[in-house]
Amino acid sequence: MKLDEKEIAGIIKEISGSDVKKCMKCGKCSATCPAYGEMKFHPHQFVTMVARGKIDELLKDETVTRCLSCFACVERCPRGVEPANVVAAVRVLAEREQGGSNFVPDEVPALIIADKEIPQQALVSAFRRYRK
Amino acid sequence: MSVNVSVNEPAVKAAAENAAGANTENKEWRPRIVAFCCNWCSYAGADLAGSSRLSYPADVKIIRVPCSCRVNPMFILKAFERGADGVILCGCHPGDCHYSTGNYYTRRRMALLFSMLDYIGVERGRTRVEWVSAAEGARFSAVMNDFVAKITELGENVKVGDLRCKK
Amino acid sequence: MQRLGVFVCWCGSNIAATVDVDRVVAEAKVQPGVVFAQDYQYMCSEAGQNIIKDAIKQYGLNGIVVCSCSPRMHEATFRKAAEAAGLNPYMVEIANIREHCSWIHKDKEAGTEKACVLMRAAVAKVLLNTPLKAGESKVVKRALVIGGGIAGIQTALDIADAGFPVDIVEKNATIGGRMAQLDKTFPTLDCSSCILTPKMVEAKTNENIRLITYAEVEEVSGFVGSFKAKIRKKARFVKEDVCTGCGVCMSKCPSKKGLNEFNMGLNNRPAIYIPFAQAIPNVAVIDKTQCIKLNTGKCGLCEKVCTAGAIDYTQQDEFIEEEYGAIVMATGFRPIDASKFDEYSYSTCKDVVTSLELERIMNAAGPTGGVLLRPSDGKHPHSIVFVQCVGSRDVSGRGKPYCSKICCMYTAKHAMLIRDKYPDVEVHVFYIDVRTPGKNFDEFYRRAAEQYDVDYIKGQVGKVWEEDGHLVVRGVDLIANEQIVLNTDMVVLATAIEPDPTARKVANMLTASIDTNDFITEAHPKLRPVESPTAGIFLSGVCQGPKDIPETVSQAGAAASKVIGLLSKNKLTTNPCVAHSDELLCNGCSCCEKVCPYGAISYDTHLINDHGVKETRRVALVNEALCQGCGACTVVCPSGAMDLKGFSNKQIMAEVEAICL
Amino acid sequence: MAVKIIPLNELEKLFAAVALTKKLYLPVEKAGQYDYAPWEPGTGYDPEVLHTVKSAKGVFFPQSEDLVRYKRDGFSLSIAQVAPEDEDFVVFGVHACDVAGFEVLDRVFLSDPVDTYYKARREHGTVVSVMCAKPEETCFCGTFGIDAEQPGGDVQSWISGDTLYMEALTQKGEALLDQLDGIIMDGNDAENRKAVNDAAEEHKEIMRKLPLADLTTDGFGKEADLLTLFGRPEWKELSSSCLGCGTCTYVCPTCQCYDIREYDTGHGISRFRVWDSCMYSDFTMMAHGSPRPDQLQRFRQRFMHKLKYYPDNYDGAFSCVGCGRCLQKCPISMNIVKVMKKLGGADND
Amino acid sequence: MQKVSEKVIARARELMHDGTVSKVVGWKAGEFFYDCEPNVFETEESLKDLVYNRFCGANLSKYMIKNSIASGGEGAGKVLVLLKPCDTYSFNQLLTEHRIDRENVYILGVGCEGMCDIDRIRERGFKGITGVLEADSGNELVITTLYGEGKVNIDDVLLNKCDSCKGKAHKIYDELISDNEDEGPRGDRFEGVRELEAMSPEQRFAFWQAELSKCIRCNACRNACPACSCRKCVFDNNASGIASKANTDSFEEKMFHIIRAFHVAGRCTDCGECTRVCPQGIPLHLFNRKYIKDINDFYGEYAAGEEAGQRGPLISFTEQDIEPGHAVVKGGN
Repeated sequence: MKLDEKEIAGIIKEISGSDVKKCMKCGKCSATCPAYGEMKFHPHQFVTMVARGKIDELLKDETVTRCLSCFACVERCPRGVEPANVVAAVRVLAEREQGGSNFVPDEVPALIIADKEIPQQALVSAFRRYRK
Repeated sequence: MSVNVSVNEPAVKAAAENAAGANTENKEWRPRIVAFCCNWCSYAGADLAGSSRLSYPADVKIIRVPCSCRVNPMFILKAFERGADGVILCGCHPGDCHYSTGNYYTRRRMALLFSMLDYIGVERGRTRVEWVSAAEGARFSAVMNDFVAKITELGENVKVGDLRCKK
Repeated sequence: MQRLGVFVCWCGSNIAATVDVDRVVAEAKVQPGVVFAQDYQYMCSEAGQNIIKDAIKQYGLNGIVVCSCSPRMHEATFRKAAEAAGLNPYMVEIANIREHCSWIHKDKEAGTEKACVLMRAAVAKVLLNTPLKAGESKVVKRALVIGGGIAGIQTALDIADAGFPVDIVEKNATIGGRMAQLDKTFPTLDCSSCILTPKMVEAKTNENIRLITYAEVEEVSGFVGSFKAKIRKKARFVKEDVCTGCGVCMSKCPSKKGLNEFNMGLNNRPAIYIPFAQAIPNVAVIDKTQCIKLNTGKCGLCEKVCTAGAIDYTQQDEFIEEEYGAIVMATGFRPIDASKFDEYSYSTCKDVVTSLELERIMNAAGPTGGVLLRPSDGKHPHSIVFVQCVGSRDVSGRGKPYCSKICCMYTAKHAMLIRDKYPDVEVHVFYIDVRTPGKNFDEFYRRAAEQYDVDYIKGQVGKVWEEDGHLVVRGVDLIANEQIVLNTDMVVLATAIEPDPTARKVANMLTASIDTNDFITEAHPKLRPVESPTAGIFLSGVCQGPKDIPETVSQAGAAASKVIGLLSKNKLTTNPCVAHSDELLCNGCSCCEKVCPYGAISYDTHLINDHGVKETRRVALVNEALCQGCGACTVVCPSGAMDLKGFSNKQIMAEVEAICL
Repeated sequence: MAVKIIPLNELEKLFAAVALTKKLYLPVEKAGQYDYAPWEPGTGYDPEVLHTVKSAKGVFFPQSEDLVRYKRDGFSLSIAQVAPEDEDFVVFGVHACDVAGFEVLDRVFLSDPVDTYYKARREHGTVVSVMCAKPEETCFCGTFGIDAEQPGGDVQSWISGDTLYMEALTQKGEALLDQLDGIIMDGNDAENRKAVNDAAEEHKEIMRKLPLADLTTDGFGKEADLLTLFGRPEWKELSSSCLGCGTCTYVCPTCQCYDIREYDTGHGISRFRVWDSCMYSDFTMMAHGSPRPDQLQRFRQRFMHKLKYYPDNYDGAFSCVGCGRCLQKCPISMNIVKVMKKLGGADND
Repeated sequence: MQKVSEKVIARARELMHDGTVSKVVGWKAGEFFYDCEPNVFETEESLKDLVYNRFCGANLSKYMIKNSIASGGEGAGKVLVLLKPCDTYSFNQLLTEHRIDRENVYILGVGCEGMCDIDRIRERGFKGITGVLEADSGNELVITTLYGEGKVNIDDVLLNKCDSCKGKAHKIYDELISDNEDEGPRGDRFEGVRELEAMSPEQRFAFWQAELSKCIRCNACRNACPACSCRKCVFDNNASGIASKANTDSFEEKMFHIIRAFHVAGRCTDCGECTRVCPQGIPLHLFNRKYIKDINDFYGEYAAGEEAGQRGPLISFTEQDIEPGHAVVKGGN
C-alpha cells in the first residue's frame, strides 16, 4: 500500500515524537553534527525535506544510516525538533518498507570483514525488532 | 388535576408530543437561541456584523455581559428551563480578555458544564463557546449562521426544559 | 412600584425600514411596569433626548429603556439625558435594535418580532435595576517608580516635570541600570554614558524626585489613588549625606577580592566602593560580605582615612513608608546565564564572553581601559566570532521562547566598532535571522556587512572549544550548505535577556499579572500597552517585554503621561458596576479572591448578625475602587453571595426569561 | 366477615380489572427502589417488599400539587382554581402502619378548616391494605397500638401461601370487591378463616420478637409536661449530628407540613404546594428570619410535634406510626426511637 | 478492626481526661450494631458510647465547621475528631476554604479497612437484622435476623465509596492509630463513568431520567456533603432565581443535580457521602466522578483535599486549556 505524504508525515511524527514544523532553520544541528561530512543530506536539510514531504529521496539515500545517533543535535536544538529522532524514524520507515532489516545477526562478522567502512548503525540495525 | 404520585412522567415523551402538536398547529417552528456576548469583544463583534450588514437568523438574541466569565452555568440552565433550544457564549479570544484572565476561567467552566450536559444525554451542540473579537464581524455572523443551522438540525429541545413554561 | 418608559428610535430608516416601530411601542405599552412608550425619528438628537427628559419628569419615570443603536454607541448619551432629568443614569437600559436587529434582518416581520423580544428583555432587566452611584476615591499626588534604569529615570523625570513628586526605588547603590554599562548605542553610535549621565544628574537634582537607592519595596497595599508602600533601605555603612565621593576609602581598602558587578565580574573592586565614576548618588557603599571590619571586627581602615567621617559600621536597614497615587514598574532585565549552554564553553573558556561583557571590555572605564584584549591572556585578538540567538527563540527549556529583540542590532554595533577601531580583526557573525525593523536599523546592519566587511554567516554554531591557545568554532553555513570550522581568538555570545528576577516578586506585591516568561502583562496588548490590568500600576521598559533604548524611553514617557493623567485628578470616579458580596451568604472560602485579576477582594473577620443569629466569621469584602466589574468572582461563588451590580444574577436571568418567553 | 380470595398468580387480572375503571396505585419498582406509582400492565406486585421509600401518603397528599393558576394577558389577569380530584382511584398494598398514617393526616386535614384537595382524594380513594410480610427490626408500630394483623383501610387483606384473602371494611371497600366479582372468589369459609388466623398468629409471633417490641410512649403524650420535655438538656446531644436534611420528613407517613410556592412560567404563574420539612433551615422562614434559627430547635420541633404537640391537639393520638422508615433512611442514623429512649420512661432505656 | 477500635476509644478517653481536648466528635453506638451515629461527646462519661466499627461510614469532617469555630474562646480545649483516611481529604478541602479553625482541632487519624453498608446487606436478602458481628476470620460478617442467621463476605457489602478506595494514608492528622500499610488506591473509581460515557446519548438520558426521577429532594446528599457547606444554598434562597423545594417538573431534578455537581466541581474530594446517604439509592457519585475524571483528563490529575491550600482547577487555568467544544467530544461517546 502506498501511503500519501500526509500519512507518512504522521507516521514519522508518531515514531520520532518530534514535530519538524517547529524547525526555525537555524542549522545548529548541522553545526553540531560529527557525521556531517558523511551525509549527503545534512541534518537541517533532512529535517526540511521531511517537513516538505520529500521522503522518497531520503528513503533511497544512505544518509539514514550515516547518523551516529549521538544525539548532540537533539541536545542542542533550541526548538526541540530532535533531528536524530527524525532520522531514526525515516530509517525505521525504510526498514519497514523493505520488510525488515537486510541483515541478521549471524551475518555481521562476515560483513565487517567484507567492508571495514560499514556504518556501525547498519550493524546495529541487524538487532532491531523489525528484523525478520 | 390528576393524582400525581409519581411526579416524574417521562418528560421527553410528553414534550415531544407537545412539540409535535405545536408544530402542526402553529406556524413553523423556529429555534430559540440565547447568545451571551462579552461587552468588549463579542458584543462589539456583533455590532460590527450589524454595521457590515452581515445577516444571521433573527432567532439569535444577544445578552450583553461584561465578560464571558460573568456567565453562570445557572443562566444556561435557566435558558433551557425556559425553552431555549441553544445557548452560545462568546468572548474575547483567550489571551485577549479585557480583564486579562476572565475567558480562561470561562473556558474551564464551560468545558466541564458542556461535558456534563453531554453526560446526561443532552444533544451535543446545543451549547457552544466561540471566541469572537471586536474585529470579527464576519466571523460573528458566520458563527451564528452555523449555530442556528446546527440547532435547527437538532430540532426542539425536549430533554432539558420545564414543561410548565411550554405554552 | 416601577414606572418605566420605553423609547423606540427609528434611526431614520435604519431601524424603521425593517422594524415596525409602532408595533414595538404597542407591545411595550403592555409590558409590566411600563407606563409610557413612544417612538421618534432620532432619539439621540436633542429633540429626542428632550422627549426622554420630558417623559421622565411628566410621568415620574424611575427607569427607562431606549430601543436604539448599540449601547456602545449611545448608552452614555442617554444616561446623561436621564441624569439631566433627575433619573439615576444606571436606571437606563438599551435594547440594541439596530446593529443586532434591523441591520441584519431583511424580513420586517422577523425583525419586528425580534425587536419586541429585545425590548422585552431590556424592560425585564430595568425592572430589577437599582440606582447606582459612582464612588469616589482620593488621589495621593505622589508616584513611585520601582527601578532606576533609563526607564525608571525617564518616567520619573517626566512625572516630576509635570509637578508631581516621585520616588525612585533602586535596588543597587546607584541609578543608571543596564544602560550605564553600555559603551555605545545603536544605530547612532553615541556614547551611552554621555547621553545617560545628564539624565541621572537631573534625576538627582530635580526637587520633585527623591532617589531611594540601595533599597527594595517590601510591601504594597491599597489601590489606585492610594497605595501604601513599605521600602527597605539597606544599610550602606556609609552615611549618604556625609560622603563626598572622594574615593580615598576605595584606594585604601585592603579587601580587593569583590567582583566588580558593573564590569560584569571581569575585574575586582574593593569592599568599599563607588560602583562607577558617574554613579548617582556618588556615595560609597560597603559590601558586607567582603568587608574585613564587618566580618572580623578588625581593620576599620576606611573609617580612619575618611576625612568626612562618613563611615558607620553600625548602620542598620531602615524602613520608609509612603503613600502613592500611582506606581510604575521599571524593573528592567538581565542577560540569562550563558553557562547553561555548555557547547559554547562559556564557563570553561575565558575568551568566550557575553555581549554585555564585551560592552565593558570596549568601554574606556572597563577592565581593559577600552582596549580590545582577550580576557585569558590580555592579548590582542585577530579574529572574533559572534553567535546570535544564544538562548533566544529557544523552547528546549534552556533558553527563552521569545526573540530578545536587541541582539541583532548590538551585535552589528559591536562588529562595526571592532572593525572600525581594529581593522585587522576578522569578524564573523553566525545568525539565524537578522531582524532590524526600526528607524535606520537595517541601514546600520547593512553598513556593518558592506562597509565594514563583517562576515555574516547564516547558520548556527554547534560547538566551541579551546585548542592550542585559541578557540575553535564549529558552525554551519546553511547557504553554502557546508559545515565550517573556524579558528578564532574570541567568541561573543548574544545571550537572551530576561526580566530581572525581582520582577515576579514586585508584580505579585502589586497584583500585576505576569506571563509565563515573567514579563508583566499589559492591560491590553495594543490599546493599553503601558498599563497593567491592575488600576494604578503602569509599566515602563523591558519589564513589559524586550525593547531597545528609544522604545524604552518612549514607553517611559507614555507611562509617565498616564501617571500624570491620574495624579492630575483630585478624585477618582469608580465604575459602579462592581462586585458586591452579601455577607449573610458568604462562606469565606476565598475562591473569589483567587480568581480576581485585580486583587480587589480581601477578607475580614467580624461579627455578623443574621436575623438575630450572631456569629463572628470571615467574609469577603470588595474594594470598589479596584474592582473592574468582570464578574469572574460571581460564578465561582457557590452560594451566590457575590453578585455584580448592574449585571446581577437576577437581571441576567430576567433577560434570559424574557428572551425565551 | 366476608372473605374473598384470589390466587396470588392471578393478581395481574385483579389489577387489570381495577384499572379498567379506576386509577390504581401500588408499590412499583424503579431503578431498584419501590414507591407508589400508577399500575401498568406487567408492573407486578412483590408481597415481600415491606416498605416503599416514601410512604403511601403521597396518593392523598402529593409531594407537589398545583392549587391556583394565574394567567397574564397584557394588563388583565385571570385566575383559575385547580379543581380538586374528581376521579376514583384505588391504592393497593398499604401496610398497617401507612394506613394508620392516613388517620394521622385525616385528623389534621379533615378537621376545620378542611383541606379540600386532601378531602377530595380521600373521598375518591379506596385503600386496600395488606398485612405486611416480614417485619423488620426497625418496626415498632405496636408501640402506638397499631395492630399489624388487622391492617385496616377500606379493604384489608392477608397473604397466606399462594392466596390473597380480602375483606371489605367499609362501603367503599365493599363496592370495590363487588366490582371485582368474577375475578375474586368467595372464600368465606372456616378453612380460609383459619388460614387468615394462622397467618396472623404467625405474624404476631414475629411482632413479639421484634427488638423494639418493648418500646413504650411513656414520658410522652398528653400527660407529659410540655415545658419539662422541651427543656431537657439531652436535645443538644441528640441533635448534635443532625444534618438538617428532609429525609425523615419525606419518608414519613405522618409528616404533613407543606409550603406554598409560586412558579412564574413566563406566561402566567402557578401556585402550588410542596412538602416542606421542619428540619430545613428555611422552614417557616419569615421576614425577620427563621423562628428556629438552629438545628437543635428544628430537631426538637419535629419530635415534640410527633410525641407531644400532636397528642395534645388530637386527644392523645401520636403522630408516629412506627413504620421505621426514618430508622432505615436517616443519613446519620438518628431517629425517633433514639429520641424516645433517651427522653422517655425508664423502661425504654 | 477490633484492635484499632479499642485503641481509638482508649486514646480518645485519654485525651479528654488529660484535658488535651474538651470535646470529641466521633461515632456513637446505636440501637443496632449498624446504626452508629455521628455525635459530639462533651463529657468523659458520655464517651462510654463511643464506637469505631465497620459501620462508621459517616464522614465527620463537615461537623468541624461548626465545632471547630464554636469551641474557640479562652481556656476551651481543642476538639478531637476521628477521621478515616478518605475523610481527611474533606477536612483538608475545608481547611483550604477557611471553614475550619485548625488551631482548635485535634485530629486522630483512624485506620480503616472499608466500611459496610447495611443496605447492601439487606439487598442480599437479610430482613429483620438483629445483630451483625465481625467473624474471627476478619473478612466475613455474621448476620443474625428475626428469620435466621447467615454470613456475608465483607467485600460484598462495603459501602459504594469503599468499592474503590483512595488509599489508606491520612492526609492530615495530629496522631495516627492505624494498622494499615498504605497500598495506594484500590479499584477503578471511574468504571461507572466510563460505562455511561460509552452509551449513546439516548441511553444516557434514559439512565439519568430513571435515576433522577426517584429524587425526592430531601437534600440529604447536599446536607451530608462536606463541599456543599454553603451557609445558604442557592436552592433554598428565594433571591437566587433558581430556588426550588421539590421536583415539581422533572427539569428541576436535573437543574438541582447538575448545579450541585458543578458547585462542588474541583472541590469534591470524592468522599462518597452523597451516594451513601441518598434514601433512593441514586448513584450521585457518578456526577462528581464525571467531573473529577474530566478535570483529570483535561487539566491533569487533581485530588481535592490532597493537601490543604491547593488551588482548585476551576480557579486556575493555563493558556492551552481544552476548548469546551473539544471537551465534549473527549468526554464520551
